[in-house]
Amino acid sequence: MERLSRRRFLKISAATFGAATAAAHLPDALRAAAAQGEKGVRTVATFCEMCFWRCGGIAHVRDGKLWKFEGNPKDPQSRGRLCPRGTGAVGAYYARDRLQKPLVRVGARGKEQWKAVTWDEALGYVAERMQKIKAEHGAEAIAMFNHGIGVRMLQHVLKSYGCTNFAGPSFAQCRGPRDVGFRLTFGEDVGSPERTDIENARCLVLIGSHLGENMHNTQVQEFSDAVGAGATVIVVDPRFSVAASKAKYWLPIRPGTDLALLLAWMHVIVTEKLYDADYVAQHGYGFEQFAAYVQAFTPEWAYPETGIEPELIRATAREMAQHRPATLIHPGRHVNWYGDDAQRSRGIALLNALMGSWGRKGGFFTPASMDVPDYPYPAYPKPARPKLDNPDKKYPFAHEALTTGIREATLSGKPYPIKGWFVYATNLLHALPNEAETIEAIRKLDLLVVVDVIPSEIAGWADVVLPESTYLERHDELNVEFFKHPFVSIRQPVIESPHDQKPNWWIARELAVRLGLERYYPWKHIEEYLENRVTGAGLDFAQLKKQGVIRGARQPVFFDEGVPAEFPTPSGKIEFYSTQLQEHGFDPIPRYTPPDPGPAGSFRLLYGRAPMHSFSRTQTNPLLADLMRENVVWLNAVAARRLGLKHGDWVRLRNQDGVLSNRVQVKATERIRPDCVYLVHGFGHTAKGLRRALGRGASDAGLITRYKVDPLMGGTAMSVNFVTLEPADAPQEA
Amino acid sequence: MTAPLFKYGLFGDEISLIVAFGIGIAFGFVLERAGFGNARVLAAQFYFRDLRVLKVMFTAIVTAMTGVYVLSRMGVVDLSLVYLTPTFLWPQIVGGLILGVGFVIGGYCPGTSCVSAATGRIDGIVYVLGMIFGLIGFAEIYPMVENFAHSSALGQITLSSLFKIPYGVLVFAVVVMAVVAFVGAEWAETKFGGKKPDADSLLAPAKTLAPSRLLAGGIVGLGVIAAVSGDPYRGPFARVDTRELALNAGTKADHISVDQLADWLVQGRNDFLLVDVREPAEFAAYHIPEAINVPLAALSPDIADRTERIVFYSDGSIHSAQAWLLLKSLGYSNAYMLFGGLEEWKDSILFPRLAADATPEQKAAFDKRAATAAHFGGAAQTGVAPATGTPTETPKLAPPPPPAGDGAAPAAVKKKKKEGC
Amino acid sequence: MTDSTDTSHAPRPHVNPYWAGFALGLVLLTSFVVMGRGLGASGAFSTAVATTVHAVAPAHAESNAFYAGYLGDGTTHPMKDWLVFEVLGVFVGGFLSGALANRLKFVVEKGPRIANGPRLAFAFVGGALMAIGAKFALGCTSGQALTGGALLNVGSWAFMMCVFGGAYALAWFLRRQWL
Amino acid sequence: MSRYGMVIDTHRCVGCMDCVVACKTENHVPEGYCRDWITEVTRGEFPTLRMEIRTERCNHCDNPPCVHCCPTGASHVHERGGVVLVTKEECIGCKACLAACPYDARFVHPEGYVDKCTFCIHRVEQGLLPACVSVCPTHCMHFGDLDDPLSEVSRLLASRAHHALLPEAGTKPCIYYLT
Amino acid sequence: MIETTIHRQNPMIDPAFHAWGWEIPVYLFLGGLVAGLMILSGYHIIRALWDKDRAHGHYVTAPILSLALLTVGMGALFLDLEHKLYVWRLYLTFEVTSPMSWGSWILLLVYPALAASALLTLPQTFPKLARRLPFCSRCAGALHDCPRVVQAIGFANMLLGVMLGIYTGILLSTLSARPLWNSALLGPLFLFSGLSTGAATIHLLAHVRRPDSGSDDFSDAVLSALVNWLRPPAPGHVGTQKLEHADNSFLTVELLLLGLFIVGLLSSTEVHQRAVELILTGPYAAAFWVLVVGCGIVLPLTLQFLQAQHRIRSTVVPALLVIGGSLALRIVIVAAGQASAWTVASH
Repeated sequence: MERLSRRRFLKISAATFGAATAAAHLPDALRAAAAQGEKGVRTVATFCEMCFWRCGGIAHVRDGKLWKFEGNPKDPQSRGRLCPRGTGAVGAYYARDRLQKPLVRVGARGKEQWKAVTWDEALGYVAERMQKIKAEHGAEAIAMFNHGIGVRMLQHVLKSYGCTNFAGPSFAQCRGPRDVGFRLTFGEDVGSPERTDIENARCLVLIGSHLGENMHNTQVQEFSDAVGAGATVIVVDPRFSVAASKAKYWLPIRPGTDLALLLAWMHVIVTEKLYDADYVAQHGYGFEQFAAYVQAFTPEWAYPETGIEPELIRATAREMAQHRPATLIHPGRHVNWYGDDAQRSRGIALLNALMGSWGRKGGFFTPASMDVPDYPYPAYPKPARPKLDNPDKKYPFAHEALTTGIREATLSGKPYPIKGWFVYATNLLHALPNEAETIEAIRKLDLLVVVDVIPSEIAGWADVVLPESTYLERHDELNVEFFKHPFVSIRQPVIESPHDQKPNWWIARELAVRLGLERYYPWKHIEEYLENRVTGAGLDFAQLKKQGVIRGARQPVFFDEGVPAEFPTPSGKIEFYSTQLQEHGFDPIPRYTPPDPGPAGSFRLLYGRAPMHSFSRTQTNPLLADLMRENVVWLNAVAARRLGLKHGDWVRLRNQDGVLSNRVQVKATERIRPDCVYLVHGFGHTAKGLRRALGRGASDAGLITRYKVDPLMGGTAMSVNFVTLEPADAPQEA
Repeated sequence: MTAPLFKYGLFGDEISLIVAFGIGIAFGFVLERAGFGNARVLAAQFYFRDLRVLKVMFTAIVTAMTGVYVLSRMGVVDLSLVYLTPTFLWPQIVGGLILGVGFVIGGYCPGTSCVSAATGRIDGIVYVLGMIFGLIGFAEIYPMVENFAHSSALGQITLSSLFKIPYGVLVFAVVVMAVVAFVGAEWAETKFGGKKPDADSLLAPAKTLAPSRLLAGGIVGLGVIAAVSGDPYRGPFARVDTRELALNAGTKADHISVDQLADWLVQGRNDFLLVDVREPAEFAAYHIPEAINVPLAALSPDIADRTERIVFYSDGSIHSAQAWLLLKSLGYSNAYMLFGGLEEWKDSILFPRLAADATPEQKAAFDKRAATAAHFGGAAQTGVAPATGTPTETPKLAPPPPPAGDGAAPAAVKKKKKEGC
Repeated sequence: MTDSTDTSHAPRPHVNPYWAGFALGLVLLTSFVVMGRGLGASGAFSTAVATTVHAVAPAHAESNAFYAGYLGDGTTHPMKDWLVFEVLGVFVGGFLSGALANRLKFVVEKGPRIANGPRLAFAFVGGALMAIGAKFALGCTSGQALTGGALLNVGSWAFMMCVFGGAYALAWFLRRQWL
Repeated sequence: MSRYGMVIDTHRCVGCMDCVVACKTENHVPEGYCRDWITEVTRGEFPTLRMEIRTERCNHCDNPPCVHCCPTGASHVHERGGVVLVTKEECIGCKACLAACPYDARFVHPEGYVDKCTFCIHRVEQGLLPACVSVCPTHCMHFGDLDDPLSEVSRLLASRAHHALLPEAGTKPCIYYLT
Repeated sequence: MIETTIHRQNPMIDPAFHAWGWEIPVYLFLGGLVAGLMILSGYHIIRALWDKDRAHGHYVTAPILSLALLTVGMGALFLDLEHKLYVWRLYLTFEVTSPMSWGSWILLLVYPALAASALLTLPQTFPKLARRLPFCSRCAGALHDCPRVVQAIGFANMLLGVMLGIYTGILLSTLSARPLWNSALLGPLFLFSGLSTGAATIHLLAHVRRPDSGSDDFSDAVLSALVNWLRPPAPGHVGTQKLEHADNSFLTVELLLLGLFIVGLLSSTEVHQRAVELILTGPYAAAFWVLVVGCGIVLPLTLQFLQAQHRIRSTVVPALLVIGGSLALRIVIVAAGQASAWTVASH
């Protein structure tokens, strides 16, 4: 009710404001004109691709020039407001460093020497090489790495061709451990967009998750709403993040000891009987064993591990319990940190289970989606050999393909050789740990095709680079998400591509034609495809095109609203004790292992995101680069003084394996623990084509030469690298 | 206050420039008074007509040398903080020769040319212009001569340490040498310059005690004292405010308890420097985590910033107290001792005990200590079983029974498309 | 209306060299005590030249190791240097002393047997040589001989001997200039 | 009289700079410049810290020193809502207003005239909110008439603790930050 | 411990405010100098009416020199403008609250006043030119025949000089965002600094002689040219002594005002204390104490005092020092003022 009254308050005041300004000064006719839009301004509704959240937006074109991109109020994800990257869409279009023409490599791999060719030549070349690989090694020898919605079209042609190895860094390098941990506990993933009901949470616990800097639009909007509504925020982070500045409790934990804290919290909640007893009794499985197990993990035990005072651990545990079930321990997103990630995520899931927040308001909702039928394609040929990323189920709980598994197979040639890579919109050299290993794998290839918008580092190693239109210039697959409100949204071109870039669907289709796979393409233009699907769902295509989004009827999303409390685990319940894990020889209840302290005198390298940048691909966007031209290395102010460094000094980072970073400025700050340093990911570009970003800031990815593999699901933990700082010369400004 | 004042932070960089201006005025004034603004006076040196240059320079050298020696022995100046230009022998020999040639050709050296230019000597002005030209030329050839300019580096070294002659003896020798040189100079002046020694000359008829003879006598006297006084480069000389010490000792403001230190270490705080003042071997055998080893004998006045929080410890209290006293007296405002030293650390932190009649609060606090002990590699010493088990081992738990009901296969996980990170 | 020959405006004699030396020694000692460093002169000119070159041709100055050494790390203005201000003081002090002793005079100091032109040419050449020598030796008569001499610095004494050596060796050839 | 102002909830703001991007696209602010910006102020020492994040811009002061010092009248107070604006055709680029503004809110546009936040008066006149306010994903910014006691901004100020920037500079700023 | 991060990189603003380079200090210096010259020459124009014998030659060049210097100063100001083609906008309006607007109108009046006094002195300064321009000579003659007009011109020069001199300081002091400038004393300070500079300049003019000729040696000729140009005037030269006295009193007042300026800021708010610390002990301290106070005021004051006492020979050095110090004062005040900010305390 509180929330409703706030809304109404806003409405009232907005109306008051309108009366004060417009009504007082403008005749009604003029106001109407203003509402209808300025003269010479054309608007197109589409959705964003600055990240995968895919917020609906409305592009404004004034006098034939792209002017601005605003949120689509009808869209449930953007709720009419975009994040800075979304708003900076215009910069993606105007960026001078875009790929302009298809390129075929002329020099050695990695030297970035190209010949510009026609699309016909480029695609002909790719098709010819693919046929050769298929003839020699089979179609499965072509693998694909991908990111973003645009991949669906390219996957279609490759699946038609007989390929089977498709992987995105989004699993093994990102949210995989979380989904596995939750799946093992609740039987279901957290999903993307997350099924977290942040806006109704009364207590929000963020463990290493830096909402606000990590700019997933709806989540940040809801986070602000929750903060505005007075929810208690508890942030566990070695760094005083933006979220920590909103928190009632900031726990500057020793990196790598989160599971000790989680166990101590659960100890307090179980021993003080603060958990939701009814919920646990009704839905829990193996709680007695769990309760007996956590007895040992007192806050006093956790204290020397985590460095967090026992009383603070107790106080925060009680605070959480006080607000349950509207206590949300956020599962996080990029959680590949220390190698115990899936088990740690399971710990988070269990803590949520104790709070009874799964399926409850202010906790986790049950997402719903619109029922949009697939396009009636002919069946794909069955691949001759199975996927090779996870041979013999080495990682038994990996439920998606592992990028690093494909990389390993490419290197070893086992179980069968991989000879071709398609890389779509992911800068693998910055995304996968240990660049050298990726480069080594690339050297084994007969064909590397990169489809991208900018000449990223991975493009520098490609045999063929295919320039894709940006999302503002193309159609794409429909966006049919599982979300609080079911909806369908459409991407459609706002403006022509400035050069010879092509949309992914066109590239895919043309490639299919050259591979003799035309029968998989009953449609000529993607609009036919989209119309087929939309009409198949009983929706009005013209309306979708006009509004950009069509919302379905709101469905129940909480247990209280009638969603059945189902848990697709082996026991059908929330598994406090996991028999699956036990069967595979893992700990049925998470076990804490102390982290490796690293070499003396070095700092653990932590990394994260900035709100205005997406990975390593927005640094060429003039609007966004203006907000953050390069990253800085966060270093505790006292540690800096000890090293004789001042705020703003230039340094290079050297990791435990001797890799030296590009120069970067020191941010000497109280906002980070003394035993770690922090970099925003995505900087330190080395690709010559990225003129705006070249040599600016340091690349954390380059320093991540070591990684620990999660034994449950094959995720690669990357916060296990240590660096020292060396003074560097300041750059000469041109 | 100990000198050099600037090095001891009496004033900052900016004020030092104003001081430089003042010293420069005095320097220029004295040079001009000495007649060094006149090239003819300077050049006369090389024809034995007028040996003012030698007299002035050597008087200045012996004055400053004995002065700084005496002040340093008195503990007013820390000579080790007075900048000593590093020696590059061959470049300096070659440079000296070139400079000497330039001196006799041009008639000035850089300092004196400034004075001569300031008093209107046109040749002095032209000389300065020539110097600027020379600098530009040198910059252009610098890449070629850079290696030579950095060759035969001996580091910051005094004649005393080079020849292994005691510093004081050397001071005395230089003083004697200077006086002999003065006498020789006066003799030369009478012979070549046709000058008659004036009343204030060392060679004048010994009617009265001329002031310059007094001066010479005084400096020779200081030289004698120096010869028997030893090395001015000695350990730091410091003063202690006893009242402040007494106050500190009274309030224990100078102590850090082992519990506090343990908390700091566990919480990963680094806003202090933990210094183990025992011998390296003892340090190697065991030390508190994060500690650095600075044996008492090696303690120097520049181990850290003077505002840095420093905690000393040794086995007991005596050595750390000595270290503390030394640093405190050197102006370290934030030096502390670990109360009870390593013994207390072992007793309370590594191997804590719980009294049999402990109150519940004490018991709760003890749990924390016991865990901390384990963290630091120790173990709680008590008959009472600690509340904590051995949680790092794999739990040996019987799996729970299969869930009640028919255990029907649950609904399949809904297939959702996932992308992105 | 030219120079007055008024006796009150006659130049005063130079002071006794021993007392001048003693005063100079005290100035040097003051510098040690207050600043922890000695006197100098040539470094100031190096800084001034480097700064000027940097203003005119920044790229050239930054690429030259010699200039770059005097330009610092860019955090403060290179002219904000101890020696620069000291030498500024030397000019002022020299002028004051000259004024008070009636020794201010636009004149070329030279021997009677040489014309102004050659004398000035010699001064120019001498200055240029002096600069090069001082840069090799890391200091001039003030910075090395005087300061280092008082601190018994090895390099300074070697330098001092060579200065006198070099000068005396060449003095005979240049006697026309001075005698 | 209406008096436009902003009330910004620092609790909600995450410093994402969406407001900056929106302003740049809406108003064609040239690359390398911004009319609004984010300031983060952290107080305390590790681990006891607090931080205020603010989105800042021209405060459209009631007592605008930039307007007082303008020699041509280019800087002026707009009739509507007391918004401080610059008429670029009248600006000579003397930069007095830059020096007069304690918030450093103004800059010289590459075309030579002084530029700054306009409260998006062109949008406000159409009944729209300023671009920054309209895009903010955290809804931390509120725009309206400070003189109208019923307006949202007035109500927020009446109900919550707040501060303005540098009120001691005497400029009477019209942007308030809720704390 | 307060950490402030401002995510803004506007040129001239960040990381520290630095909108004004060398142009403004040079303009303020030349403006002040011209103000001083106008007051002095205005005074002498009036004095000359009563006491024909006291019409000193070296004052007569001041108006023409002023015209030239002011034009150079205006040139510097013009160079500083970012929107140069719109400079005429200054004269389409008069903004009561803007010292810059006042200044531009004052300057508009200064030029005719200077031109009038230049015309008045033309026959003395450039007799040859005056002979070629009979009209000007006639006008000058006519003017000299009307003492009231001459008096008016003198008064106008003095009045406008005072206004111009004060304006150069007030221009800064009204920019309230830079606390170092928040002192009404900047106006009088710059006025007296301008007066001392003006006196020093006239002093310098008094030394200008034609080079001696007759030496056959080239270098001797060059030298004698140089030496004679800078040769000290004969002792007891009537004008220069008066100028020394005047200059000394101006310098004394300037020093007093500078002291009051500092004391005033030091006894103000913390923001102002921090601001004045910039020149007292902060990054501008060396330049302030050594160049402005030491070489620019104290040293010439001492030298001129000694000269007046006949303890040392009179030279142009004090005059040159005063001129240099006056420029240094403007440079330091403008630079340090831009570095001072209100945000120091509150952020």
